[in-house]
Amino acid sequence: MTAHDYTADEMMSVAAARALSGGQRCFVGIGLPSTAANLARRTHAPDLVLIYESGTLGSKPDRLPASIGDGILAETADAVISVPEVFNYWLQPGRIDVGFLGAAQLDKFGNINTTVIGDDYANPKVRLPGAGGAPEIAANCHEVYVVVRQSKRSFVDQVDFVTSFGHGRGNGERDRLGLRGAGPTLVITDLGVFRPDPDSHELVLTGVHPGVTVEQVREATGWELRVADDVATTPAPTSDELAVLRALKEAS
Amino acid sequence: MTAHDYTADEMMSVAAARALSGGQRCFVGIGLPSTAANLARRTHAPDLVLIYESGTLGSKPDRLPASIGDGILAETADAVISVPEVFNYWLQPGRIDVGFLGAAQLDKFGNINTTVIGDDYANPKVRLPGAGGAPEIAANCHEVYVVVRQSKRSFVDQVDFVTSFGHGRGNGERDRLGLRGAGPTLVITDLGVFRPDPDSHELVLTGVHPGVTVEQVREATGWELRVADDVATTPAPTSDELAVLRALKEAS
Amino acid sequence: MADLASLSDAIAELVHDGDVVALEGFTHLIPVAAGHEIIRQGRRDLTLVRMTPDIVYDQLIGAGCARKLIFSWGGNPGVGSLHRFRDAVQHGWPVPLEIEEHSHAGMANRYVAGASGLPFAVLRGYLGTDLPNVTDTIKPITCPFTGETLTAVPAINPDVAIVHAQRADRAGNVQMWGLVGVQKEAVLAARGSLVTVEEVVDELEPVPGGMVLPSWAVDLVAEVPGGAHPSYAQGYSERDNAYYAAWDPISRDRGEFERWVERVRSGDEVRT
Amino acid sequence: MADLASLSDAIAELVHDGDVVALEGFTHLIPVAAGHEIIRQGRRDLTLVRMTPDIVYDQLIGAGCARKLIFSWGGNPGVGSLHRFRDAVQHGWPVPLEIEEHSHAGMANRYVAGASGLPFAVLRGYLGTDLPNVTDTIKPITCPFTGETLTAVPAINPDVAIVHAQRADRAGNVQMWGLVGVQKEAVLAARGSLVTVEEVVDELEPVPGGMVLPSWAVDLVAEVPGGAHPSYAQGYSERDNAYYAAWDPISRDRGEFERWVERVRSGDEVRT
Repeated sequence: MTAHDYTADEMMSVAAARALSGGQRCFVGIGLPSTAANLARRTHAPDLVLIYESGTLGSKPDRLPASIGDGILAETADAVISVPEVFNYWLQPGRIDVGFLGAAQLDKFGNINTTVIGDDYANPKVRLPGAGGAPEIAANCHEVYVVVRQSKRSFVDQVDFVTSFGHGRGNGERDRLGLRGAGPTLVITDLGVFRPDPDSHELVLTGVHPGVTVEQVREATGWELRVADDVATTPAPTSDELAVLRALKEAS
Repeated sequence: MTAHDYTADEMMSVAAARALSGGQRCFVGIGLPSTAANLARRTHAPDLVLIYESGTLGSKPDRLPASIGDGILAETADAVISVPEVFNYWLQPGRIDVGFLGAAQLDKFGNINTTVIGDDYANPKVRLPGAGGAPEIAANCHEVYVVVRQSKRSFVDQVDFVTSFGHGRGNGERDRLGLRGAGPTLVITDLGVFRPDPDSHELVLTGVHPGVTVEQVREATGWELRVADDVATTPAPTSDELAVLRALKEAS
Repeated sequence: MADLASLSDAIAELVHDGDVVALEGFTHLIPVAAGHEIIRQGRRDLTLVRMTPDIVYDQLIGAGCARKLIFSWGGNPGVGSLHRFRDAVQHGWPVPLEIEEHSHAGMANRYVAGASGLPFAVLRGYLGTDLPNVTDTIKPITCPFTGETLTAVPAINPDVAIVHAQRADRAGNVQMWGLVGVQKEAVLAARGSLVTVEEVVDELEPVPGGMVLPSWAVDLVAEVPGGAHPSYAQGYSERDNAYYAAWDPISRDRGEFERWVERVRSGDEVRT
Repeated sequence: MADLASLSDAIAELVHDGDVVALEGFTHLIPVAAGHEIIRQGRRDLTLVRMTPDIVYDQLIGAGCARKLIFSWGGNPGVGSLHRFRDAVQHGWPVPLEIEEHSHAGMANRYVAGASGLPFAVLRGYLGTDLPNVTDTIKPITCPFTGETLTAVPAINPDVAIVHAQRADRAGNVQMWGLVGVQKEAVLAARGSLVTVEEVVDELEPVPGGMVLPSWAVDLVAEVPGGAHPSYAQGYSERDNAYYAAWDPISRDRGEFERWVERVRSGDEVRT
């Protein structure tokens, strides 16, 4: 299979799906995270538990949900509960292993912005949708995976607005705040894979997707990128992964 | 019909039932209050809404429930909800018109004791069941009706333990505490009917059941009883009321 | 007990200029027809409350009905941005829109507090984020037992809550199922409430996952079949994804939007 | 994911001397068989938690399993007092029983806080009563927005919660319906949990009013048909009112009670 057989977005979804393993409880944001989580459940992790903020525990959709409240999420769930309950009884106490989030802007320390682009909240350059469930997903899941298309505009030194706290300004700020979960431990983009340095918590490039150079990643990063000593190359999507991913997308 | 056709308990239940009117939402304690409320619903107040702390809204039992969690309460309800919900969403915000309570001890100001008899909480003369839902029923319903068998031991100057706040030591103490509901506005016993004085909030005898003298009531009251200028005599139970009451009891 | 009313009478009775109004529905059972009726009746200066303002709020905002939005996520789900919302926030068109912004967990708990007759709710939320810097309804609170610091948010008690449900009986008891979002809390938190339903039936058959709001907890019920369109009512309709996509170009263009509003005002807006 | 286990293995694994243990059930679905197994295994020094301790708690207390009871209403519903409970409180027999006493609203909210991962809950409760004078887990708290004073109670997070439900599937997903009391909250608040069920089935058919606890929120499931007797399991059994009445004379007399305990310990106690 050559690089032309799949898109960068497909590689990103496949890489993100692979990060999930069976039996994990995964709080799924809509869009890229939902695509990856559903792909994982339909490939190597059939007993992955998908939780959506619309109030579904254990959804098992056979197509990608069109929205966070797609009827298929309720119809295939083990339990359907109210929105207050999903946040209070299920997310807040730390019952969820992985929070799977997207981002409009992500910074060097894994902080997420989905609120405003620009320095002035009252007069933003771009008004984004806002927080949704993300701040508490980022705070209370055991760990957070972020899936985001990477560019100098989306991958910035410091987000314009901290909608969801990642590692703050690093060096243990998250622990000092008393947040329960480990925060972003993995970031997957259309170019590669990043993990926080264990001490400084700065995101470090640890993997590139096939055909992507470290230089290309650097070009698409808005800060002076640190690169791991060993940069792995992500195995290309298998034909099975691609087939399932495309079938999921086609069905919806 | 003569006085021998019904018992004092039956008179009490009938008098208590009559105090309720159709369409009212009534939070019903088990025992005497439940008997009276069900009698009301089966006679003059068919659209009385019965709410039980086990989590039933609009129960319509055709027999007296044997306990607060009798299956018939759930099976005949408009909605069955969790116990936290019944207290938080339905009782606490003041949605209930009448809280209908019993008492082991009741005092001159309508305070209720269902906790301990005796001055020493740690070494009580008698250990009673405890609060149950009563403190918040007494606090948050628009008004409270108390049904209790009267004796010098149960009708006391000051309860040994305030389980459920009535009017405190009177003279507006309830308002000063900021409690939402009006508190006990009516007490019905096997001897007569009492209402709080509008200013002092001391319970005043306003009615006696047929064949009961004011003197008898005084004898069964543990404080110097105030008697209204006009003491009404409760109309005796009708044969219909008695028939329904007895059928309800027999069925259970 | 809830009275049955027409949608136009219900909106006229319950929604007044300057009111705090919550039309709730978490993607499912969104009371869109009620929103259009508010536009038709020309309400002004509303404070709109909703966890997930989507196109019906974009429409209300674009039509100039709102002066403030209290929310946690605003977008056209699966499509993109709310352009009328952006235009109001960024350019004050057609009128300036003040915003009060929370997270979902915060908004959900604000409704819970409202429904519970409490002035505030406590949660583990907002810590480390910039939201408390821009939203003054987020404050720290200390546990009186452990000394731990948590976050408090104030109750929301709208003047009126509007939700859509599958059905009601003639006495006004309301039944809904599927994703029920925060609808019960919104109705119980509000001083007045309207439920639009797909149909009014003689008897509410119990349904798995069903929830009943007793008649005495609701003010008005209006039979509005398809009243959630383009969202859906499980058991009655499917989500009209094409409508959401079609909204994007209308919403992007003030002229297109104004023509759309004209159609709504004249009653021409085709529902399906 | 929940494992299936026998009742005796489940109690041996989850309940240890000195644990804080909640057997919940609001008249319906009371896990009585599990309580008897705790007596059989001779657990000591338990802190028992329950909103409505009834005869199974009378039995556990009389058998000397408990050193403390946290509760809001203790009685033999429809019959009268719990004499073993009274004997322990008033005469320290067979061992002294410390009590921590709340109202239902307070207890329900303590479980809600426990289930929510919060250290405390807020309610309008206890005002004017003597309960705060005797119970130190009731404290005032001030609303940071309105300045109003309300009441705070601390979370309950038992070491283990035990509840009874109608059924579970083989994966350990639990389904219950009818009066569900505070069972979900108790399980979610606890560090460990056991659900006894009437039956284990291949598939959980949805039921009106049904609630599902996913397998991953439960530790152990034990199939114990009739495990709620003398309480009932809606759809499976009726409440055995005669048993409640028959308990009264046993409970009144230490000798009678000790003979009853002997029968339980030797496994002779007839369940129905």
